[in-house]
Amino acid sequence: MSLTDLAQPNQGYSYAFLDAFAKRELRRRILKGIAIPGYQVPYASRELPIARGWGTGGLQVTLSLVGPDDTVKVIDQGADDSVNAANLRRFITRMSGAETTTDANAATIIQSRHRIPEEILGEHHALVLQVPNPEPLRRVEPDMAKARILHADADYGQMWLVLYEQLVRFGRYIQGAAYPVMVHERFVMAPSPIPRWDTPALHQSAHLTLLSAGREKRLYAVPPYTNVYPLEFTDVPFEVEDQREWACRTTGARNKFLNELPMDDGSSQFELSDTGYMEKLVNQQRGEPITVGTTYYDDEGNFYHDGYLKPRYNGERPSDA
Amino acid sequence: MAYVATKGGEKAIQESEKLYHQLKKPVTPEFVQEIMDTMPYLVDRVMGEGSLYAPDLAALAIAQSGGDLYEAVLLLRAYRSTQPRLAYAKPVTVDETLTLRRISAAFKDIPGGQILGPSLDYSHRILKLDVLDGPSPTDEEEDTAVEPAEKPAKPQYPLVADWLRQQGMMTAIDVPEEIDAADIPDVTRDPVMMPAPRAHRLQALARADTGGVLALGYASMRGYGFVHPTVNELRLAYAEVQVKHPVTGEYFSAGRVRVSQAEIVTKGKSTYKIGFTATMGWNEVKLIAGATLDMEMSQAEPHPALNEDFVLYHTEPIESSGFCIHFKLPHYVTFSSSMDNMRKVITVLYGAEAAGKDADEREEDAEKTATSEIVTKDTM
Amino acid sequence: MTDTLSHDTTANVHPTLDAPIINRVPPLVVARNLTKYYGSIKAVDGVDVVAYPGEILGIVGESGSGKSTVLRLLNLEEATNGGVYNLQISGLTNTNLFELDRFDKRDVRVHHIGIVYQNPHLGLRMRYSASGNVAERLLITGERTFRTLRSKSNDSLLASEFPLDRVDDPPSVLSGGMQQRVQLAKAIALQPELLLLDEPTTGLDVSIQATVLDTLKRIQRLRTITMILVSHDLGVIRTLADRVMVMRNGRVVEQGLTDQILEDPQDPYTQQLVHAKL
Amino acid sequence: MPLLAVSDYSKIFEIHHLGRQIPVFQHLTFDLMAGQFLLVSGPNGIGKSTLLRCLYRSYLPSGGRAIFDSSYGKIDLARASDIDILTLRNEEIGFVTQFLRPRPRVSALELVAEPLLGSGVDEGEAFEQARDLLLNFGLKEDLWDAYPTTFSGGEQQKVNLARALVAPRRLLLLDEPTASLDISTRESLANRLGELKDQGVAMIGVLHHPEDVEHLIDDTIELSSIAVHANGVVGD
Amino acid sequence: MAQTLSRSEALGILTKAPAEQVKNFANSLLDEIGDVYVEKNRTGLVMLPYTDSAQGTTFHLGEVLVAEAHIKGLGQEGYGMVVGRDVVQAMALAVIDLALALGLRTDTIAQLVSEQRQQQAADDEHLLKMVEATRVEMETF
Amino acid sequence: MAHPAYTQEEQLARATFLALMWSLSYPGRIYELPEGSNPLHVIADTLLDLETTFYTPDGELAHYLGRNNAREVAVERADYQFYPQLTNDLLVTVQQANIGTLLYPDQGATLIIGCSLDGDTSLSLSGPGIPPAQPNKIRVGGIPNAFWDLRDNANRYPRGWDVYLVDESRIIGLPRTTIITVGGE
Repeated sequence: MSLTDLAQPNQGYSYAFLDAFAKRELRRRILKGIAIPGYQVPYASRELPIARGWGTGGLQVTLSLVGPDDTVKVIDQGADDSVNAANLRRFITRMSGAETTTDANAATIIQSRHRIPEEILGEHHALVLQVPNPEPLRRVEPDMAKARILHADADYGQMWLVLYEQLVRFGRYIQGAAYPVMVHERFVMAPSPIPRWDTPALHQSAHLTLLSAGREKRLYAVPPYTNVYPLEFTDVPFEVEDQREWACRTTGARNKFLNELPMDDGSSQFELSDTGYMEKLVNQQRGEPITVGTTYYDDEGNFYHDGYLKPRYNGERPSDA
Repeated sequence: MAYVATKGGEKAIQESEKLYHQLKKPVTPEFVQEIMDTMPYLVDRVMGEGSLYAPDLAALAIAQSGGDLYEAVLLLRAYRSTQPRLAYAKPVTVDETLTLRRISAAFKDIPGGQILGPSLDYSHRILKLDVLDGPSPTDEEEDTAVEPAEKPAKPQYPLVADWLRQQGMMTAIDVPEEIDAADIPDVTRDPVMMPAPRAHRLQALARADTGGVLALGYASMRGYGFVHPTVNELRLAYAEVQVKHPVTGEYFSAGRVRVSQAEIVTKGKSTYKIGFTATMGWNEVKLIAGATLDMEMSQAEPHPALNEDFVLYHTEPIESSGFCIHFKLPHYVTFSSSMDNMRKVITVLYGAEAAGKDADEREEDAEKTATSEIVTKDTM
Repeated sequence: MTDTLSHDTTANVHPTLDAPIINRVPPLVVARNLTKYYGSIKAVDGVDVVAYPGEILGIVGESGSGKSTVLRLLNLEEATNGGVYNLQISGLTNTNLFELDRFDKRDVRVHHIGIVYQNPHLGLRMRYSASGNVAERLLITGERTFRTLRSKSNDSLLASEFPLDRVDDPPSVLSGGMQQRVQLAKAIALQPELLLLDEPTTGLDVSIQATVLDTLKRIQRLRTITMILVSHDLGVIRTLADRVMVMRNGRVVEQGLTDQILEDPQDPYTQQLVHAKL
Repeated sequence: MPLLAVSDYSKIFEIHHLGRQIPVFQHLTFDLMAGQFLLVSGPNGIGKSTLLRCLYRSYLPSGGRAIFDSSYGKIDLARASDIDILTLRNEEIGFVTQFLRPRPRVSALELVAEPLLGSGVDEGEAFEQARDLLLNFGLKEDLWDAYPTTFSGGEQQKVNLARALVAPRRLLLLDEPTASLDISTRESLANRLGELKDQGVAMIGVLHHPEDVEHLIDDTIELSSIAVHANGVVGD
Repeated sequence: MAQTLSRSEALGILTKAPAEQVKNFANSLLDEIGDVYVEKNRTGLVMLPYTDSAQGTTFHLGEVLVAEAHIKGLGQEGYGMVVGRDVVQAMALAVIDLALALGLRTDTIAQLVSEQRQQQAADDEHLLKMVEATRVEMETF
Repeated sequence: MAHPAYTQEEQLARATFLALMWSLSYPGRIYELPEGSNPLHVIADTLLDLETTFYTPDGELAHYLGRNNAREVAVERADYQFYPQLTNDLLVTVQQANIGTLLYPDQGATLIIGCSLDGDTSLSLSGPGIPPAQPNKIRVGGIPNAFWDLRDNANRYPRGWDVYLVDESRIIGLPRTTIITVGGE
């Protein structure tokens, strides 16, 4: 027997990359996040083989949930084929052996950057949103320690003031994506930079939403069936993006979130942002036996919740009473 | 055939990576060894910021990333995440290290003497073109070997700070308590909360981005701070990694690592204040800038460059570089969301006919009403 | 003036007068034994402050006398090192406000106390609109209707005699006098019982100063707000205050009716102060 | 029962930086009934104004009592709390001086109406009374809405008198109010004071032209030179 | 000399000795030890705490990549850890440590350690002589 | 390329975690912990390590929990508290459990309580995770009714306790957001 017989080559990676220690910590934090909807739980974010800011937060949450029995969908800007989504998907499957899909309804875990799928997610779906900046108060209070005190005091006067100023200056709310929301009547939350179109989908949803910021080391959650309201004045309603005039050039779909594609001649064309949904629509239109799920917005743009957050289009500029 | 949404992402990724490698020479073991031997300061910087002492892996990371240091540091950090933590070494105290360089700017001479050690500080910054061109006939033969002294230097030196303390010029140090290494606050395990425990601060500085620390440290030296920093003592040394033998319980050295530290002093009200930074590897710029920041970061209402929260968050190399390059990722959903607002705002404020025209005029107008503060950052 | 005038400040505070017999209304503000240290320095050293509903109480003293610290303590924005602070406001009458938690302190501050600082940067968000600055107070209390915010903040600005055609300008582009009016509008937006004024006109041109003082006087009369005014300027004190406390080195050396303090000061330090300024 | 019973009243100024005590008057005793006019006389610098100011509490008396029969009951003006004095000044005791302290951007009418507004009279009523009184003192109507900061001394003094006499008082302290008045205004003042006296207002006056109100004077107290050092530095 | 050599002393010297030499030596011990059970042989991290000389705070300077081996043989345990990622070197150290625990070939081991100690001392001395050459000479009278 | 080994340990931990996560997400619904294992043990193995503290009145269990290098501390400091049986006597103990701070409400304790999920006490639940139109009802036994008042008094949202009820391999999660009314039919 020689030394080299005895010596053992390095063991491989842990299942799902993260070691047991890291997973336990993340899991503990996820549970606290669910228990306190919208509250940012600090955690010891690990360095992963992808750059910070490229979804390491979402990835860590996904890796602590995922098993070989899961089916994972990864999207970026709604697209499964985005390079970043492809890269993350490749890493997740390589580390976990999970199946992948582009069909939101077929997925058990959906990791997403900037979008919620058009089709309504059901119970026991886990939607993992990548978050660049978890602190909705960042613009009004860049110091995290002070922002935490504002959350502790539920002191959101400055957030409202920003909205007030927007109305004064522009006659409308001009927050684009990441529209701040009030969760369970207590914490103001940054819903990750989803378009306003997707904001209502967080309200009283059947699915679980987990949000995680790897660089900023905070994770938080919106449990199923939880109140999530955009910040809005009673007389100036929150509005989703106005795409009423637009239709998808591939499927003809309307009242779904569409990308605007600039054309050489200065005009625009439009296409569904949710490529998984587009794939199903196209295949259905080709006569394949496909069941397309119910979407958050119907073809007339009405939101599925009765009485909740119907899309309210461009009102008039609130005049000074 | 069914329409499939996933078109070319994965393929493109693979080819892109291949192209990257194809446009530079392949990495060989010899080349990695060469980097290790010829560029110890580069290796040290990557190890320090990567927070992992492994010269061969650091050299590999440099080679593999084509010398992109942020990429190299990320490679090292990510590798670190895969390795279990086996033990805590015995804390290193500087007076037990094997010191090679030790200077003080506060005094002409100090107990133990000024030892320059290996340094380019006092040499002329002249490119040695003959390395490329071959020696010119007029060049004198330079003797490049060190002429050793008769007797060896002492490996260890007293602390200049201790002399100041004896003089009553500096507050006495708290005798370090016997602390279980597992109880030392650890930024890789606990999220940093502000105000940070001092152990968090020093650890964060030890792994901070050299350029970032320098920029902020320089800001405070140049005039945004309140002090003139004086280098009390600067040391480059070897430290033994002393680990506990699991059977006998005795400590033994598992090898040597390069470490360095600096102390900065400045005049306080009635004593001298002192700032400190240490790092793995030898990196003098980072030490002096870091020690200045350490000294100044606890001001009550500091300039951002001296605000602990500001400094520690913005000098983290992986987070700052990662966030910076993430803006390469597509942002078209958020952009379109903001464009929706922009169109409406233009219509509301300037009338429907203004859309698409007079952008410059509108912008000037907006500047006048100081609206820039209000426009939200929503395109992350 | 020389050091030979130094004296025992405790001896000469105020000649003992009778307790009020006409005024049966209890004082709005009763703060006893206010104490504040900065390190080993006693910034405020056992000061009592009593202010009756609707009156303007002046606190005068040179810089470093502790007068502004007293105001910050009364605004609950600084931790105290001792003392009891009561406001005669239903639900709070028997509460030592210093003992409230941060949350409740903020609540008291928002609903019952307004403050105007010498430095508008302390009291205003310089790049938000003037009306937004006022509206913030209303927002904190949960007002969520834009039109109401708009009209209420305009009302308050109007009461502060702020020109309504400038309500959407940010304070950063307003003059010093206008900035103080915005502060004032913000301070009175929620009809506080107590208004604290910290050198509200210091640094303004004399003519502007007079108009701001006039506005304050009018607000005091129309809204019966109790005011506590800190100033080193005896002219300002004379114009506004009904009663005055004179502070030095963290203590009150003398207090009395404003005209009495200015015309017949009893304490050597006050005599020195008044004669120096007259 | 006297409206004001002053007994053993003294005032001594203490100037700390000079280390001097300056007695002005000592052991002064007198009564004043409602509707009575008391003239204080004596040579210049003897401390006539000082007495008025002590009663008004602009000066702190050094000893003695000044029992005032207020509508709230008897109260010693020498020892009453500051806040009580403020109430009495607002409601019962008026002080009429030589000079107006005009405030910028406040009109004559507003200045005169202010004491009424302060005691809760509604705006219409207050301005009505203010107008009457300004008319009475002969201030030209086109000046009513102007700012007295720009007025001549005589015009200012008309505003001053109107302001001092507009609100009902039980006791008026008159400190040389006629000093800078023309004859006709002095007459108006005398008339007004006469009216007030008829309404039962008690008055103590230090007057430059006592002859103007001779018919109103019920009694005189003569301050004699008891204060050796009194030489005009203090008091007047 | 042999009987005074502690296991930690031996490891402390041999971790810094040329890896090939230590491996060859350990190989030569293996036959005498016989069956060896490998409990752990892996790379991993050692956190290196450092004491701040300014205020006395002990903090983590960073992690050091090490290789370790934990083995059992003839009822005793052997352990080796060395800076770097050479698991074979760590194994060699563990084998030598085990031999010391068993009292096997202690003289030869002591001999090796002694040679290495001298070599290292000589290397350090040479280094320090060069360092001494960089001392700034101050005039003293 | 094959993925790294899905070890027995990880399978157990993940299955337990998913039961904890979904039970907390849908309060009142019953989820299954991995069968054949001591439920309190698998929960401990899933959550505890040297970074956590625990309390349990059960000496034998304490010994097991310590295996994970978790630190046993007094009840008021313990992150995770295991009550195989919550007797009346223990109410004064559990009452001291930490509810976290306003700055860090996540420091509120997690209580894992053994009980029967087919008991006589009926609890009506509402709050996040429960569709407003269908308030949930559960039946528990083996827990003093006074505990629910205790919880109600202790919770100061966002501060409060998160509770798991464990009956053999069945588990119900009751986050601090769940409003619980005792009684009903």
